[in-house]
Amino acid sequence: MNLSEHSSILIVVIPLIASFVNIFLNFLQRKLCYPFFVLVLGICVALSIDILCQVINFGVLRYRLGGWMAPWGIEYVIDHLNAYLIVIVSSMSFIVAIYSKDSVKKEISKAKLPYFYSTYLLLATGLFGITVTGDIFNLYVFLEIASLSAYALVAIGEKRSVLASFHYIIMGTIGACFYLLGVGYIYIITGSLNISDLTRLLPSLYESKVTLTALAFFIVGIGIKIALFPLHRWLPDSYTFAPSAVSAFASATVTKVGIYVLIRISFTLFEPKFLIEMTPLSNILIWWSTIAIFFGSLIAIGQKDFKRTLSYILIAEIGYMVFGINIGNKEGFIGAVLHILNDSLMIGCLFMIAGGVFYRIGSRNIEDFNGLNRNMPITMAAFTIAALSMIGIPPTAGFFSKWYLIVGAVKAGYLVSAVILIFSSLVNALIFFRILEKIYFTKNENTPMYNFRELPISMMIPIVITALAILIIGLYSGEIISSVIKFSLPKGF
Amino acid sequence: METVIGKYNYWIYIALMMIGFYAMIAKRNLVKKIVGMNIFQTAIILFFISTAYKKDATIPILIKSQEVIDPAKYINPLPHVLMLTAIVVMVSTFGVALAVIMMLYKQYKTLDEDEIIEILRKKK
Amino acid sequence: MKFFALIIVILTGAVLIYSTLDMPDWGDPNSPASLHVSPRYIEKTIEETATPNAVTSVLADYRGYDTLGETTVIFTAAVVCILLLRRFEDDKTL
Amino acid sequence: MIRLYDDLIIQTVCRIMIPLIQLFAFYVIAHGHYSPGGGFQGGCILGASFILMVIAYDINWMKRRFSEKKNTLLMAFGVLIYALVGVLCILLGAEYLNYGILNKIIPTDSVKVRALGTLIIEIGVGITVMAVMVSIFLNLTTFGKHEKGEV
Repeated sequence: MNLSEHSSILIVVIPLIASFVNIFLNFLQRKLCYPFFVLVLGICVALSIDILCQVINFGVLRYRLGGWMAPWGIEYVIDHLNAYLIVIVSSMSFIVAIYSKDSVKKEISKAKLPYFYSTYLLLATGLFGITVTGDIFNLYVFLEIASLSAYALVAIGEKRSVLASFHYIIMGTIGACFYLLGVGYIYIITGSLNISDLTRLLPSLYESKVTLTALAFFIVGIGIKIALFPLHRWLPDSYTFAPSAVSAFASATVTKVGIYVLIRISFTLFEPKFLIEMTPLSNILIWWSTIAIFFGSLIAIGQKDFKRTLSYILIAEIGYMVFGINIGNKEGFIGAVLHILNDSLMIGCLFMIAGGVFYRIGSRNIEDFNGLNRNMPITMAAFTIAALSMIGIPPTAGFFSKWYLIVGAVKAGYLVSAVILIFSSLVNALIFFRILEKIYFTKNENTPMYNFRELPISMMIPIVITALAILIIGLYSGEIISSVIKFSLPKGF
Repeated sequence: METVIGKYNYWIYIALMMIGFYAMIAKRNLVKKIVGMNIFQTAIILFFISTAYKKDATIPILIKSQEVIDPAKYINPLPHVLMLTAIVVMVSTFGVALAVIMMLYKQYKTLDEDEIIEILRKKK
Repeated sequence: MKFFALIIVILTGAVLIYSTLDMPDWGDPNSPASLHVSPRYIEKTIEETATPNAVTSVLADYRGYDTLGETTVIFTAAVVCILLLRRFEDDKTL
Repeated sequence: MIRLYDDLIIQTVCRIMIPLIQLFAFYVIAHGHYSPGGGFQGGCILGASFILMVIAYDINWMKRRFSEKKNTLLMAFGVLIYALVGVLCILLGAEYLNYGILNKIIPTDSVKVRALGTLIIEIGVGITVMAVMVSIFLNLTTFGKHEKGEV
């Protein structure tokens, strides 16, 4: 028996089992819940790195669940793209899990903490399940696990979060239903649910109206789940009022996994030429995402609430990724996939800092950031790094992905979109330099002198780790592209 | 005419789906919204189930003594399995949505979305 | 607002109905869905799983992992209801 | 919203009905291999019997027989059975949820052991569904208080 050949299934099953065991621990010894929860996510990080190494060394991993052959049973297929996503999701969930220890104590009552940890683990399970699976219906099941736990995690935040969560439920269910309808349409004309089997079957059916409708429904359904601009209504409220650990985790992973599903559907399930050449869909998506970038950035300027500003920036970033996927050349795709990693780190780090500031001064208003560097120098240094990366200043990670995206846009001839991308970076600069100025240089007489120190160590470490990771990944982004992302390019790019 | 006879079942389910969808996005009462959600999901389930049907076929429970099994004599079991899963998902979503609605009712003492937004605006 | 919603709904419905024209007829025994994957479930269920009910054998064996997912979904719903609604005695905050 | 509601006819009928309902639930779970039925359907019927107890008598009457702690533990236990059967298959040297390998510890042939594995997980599913139905019902009807009387 060799456990490492089972690591692709263990990464889903271990957090799943842990979420049940957490319920038992609640009745046996409540203090053990938190260490157990962090330990399990730590194991997941180790497993995900193991999977990535296996994929780099031996190529695509296939795992037949229940021992059944592919179109009859469910199959796990892990290539470079999946493995990359799993590493991102598992490490972000681990980092935010460490962070959640102190931040959650103020926001959730003690008796409910074990249930919170269980739900968090279930959200992680759902995301892992979506990432590794090679079956479109199995993907729907895990999408629902992830969504249900995300609704609940949002709803336990501040008072207004409940209404936000309700909107999230309505929108999320419409998205999931559209996805399920897409699965149904595909199933009726092919009779199969396995992605590799469908890749073989679908090309002969590209002329059919059903295929096109199914693809459109997939895209709209996932578009709701990733909050692409006109469908974004649920996101700002949810991430503003959710507990800070939840906003950090969800913003860093949920939408990124949605982007991954979009890539899978558009380029693995269907051939790239179907989306790009045979139908106008990719052209529509390019303009759609350009509008998303423009309006996301524009609305972000006007916000006073820091978390809400970040939410609108996140909407713009989602636009970047959808844009990069659809322009249909190598640079754009590399930029989009690299941006998944960078954006996950940057947004995660910024949301954690927002939560940290809220933990200390009890406010999310940007006006209250005046002179914070005297009290929280390390956190604010991390904030500076993340902000610079968000703007796209060279040594940080954010620069490289944006560079690839702009090069791709220019190469494909979408000059307007390239201008909008640069405009969005300038808007980010405007927003973040305004905050940085408040933090470092404002010495207003009216500024209240806060008498507190740095954040507790358990919140400090995750913030510092993500900030350092932004710098390090910036230096090594060439390596990441040549060893992982290059192999995940779709056929014909 | 043949199209109508061959496809009318799909059309009925699509009409049902759209009734649910309309309720989800247009109704202002929260409970009506999730009732619409239920109609939508149930219609999708009916849609899937109808794809499993074959003419003159029976339920896929085999009789052991049979030697040669003709798949055309039994309806397709796969959509049934998928829809068992979808039913459970539907029930769970409904439960979670009801829980959230109850929390909302506890906070605002109303189930109308417009009234809730009005209350929130007054607080500001 | 309601008018806008009605337009969206009618458009969606129209797209869905328009594309049904390319679908196999209702009850067609030669539709792809009844020829490609599913025949094996019916033919081999006794031979491979010793279960005459094909729905059970697909549910719990061939696609058993989906069922694990669905059980997890319903477990999630219960945990979520406890997390959102339950008021414990030793809990003074809510 | 749950009030004490004494009605002799309802209570007597339920006293007779509830064991029969539970028996039928077990039949549905166990007979899923040969007729329509299985874990979910049986679990729902079993859960309904407990909900009937709450409706016909009151919540305390039901909680004396089936406490909240037991319910929560069973909820996790049922699906844990399912997941652990899969892990057991890995430990015995096959893929996750490949019940065929269980014949290393259960002395039957590798086809019949699959039916047996199916039965084990159906029981797990049934337990979870039953506990979940009761839990959601109690939380929704009592606003999470788990007590009788006005909310």
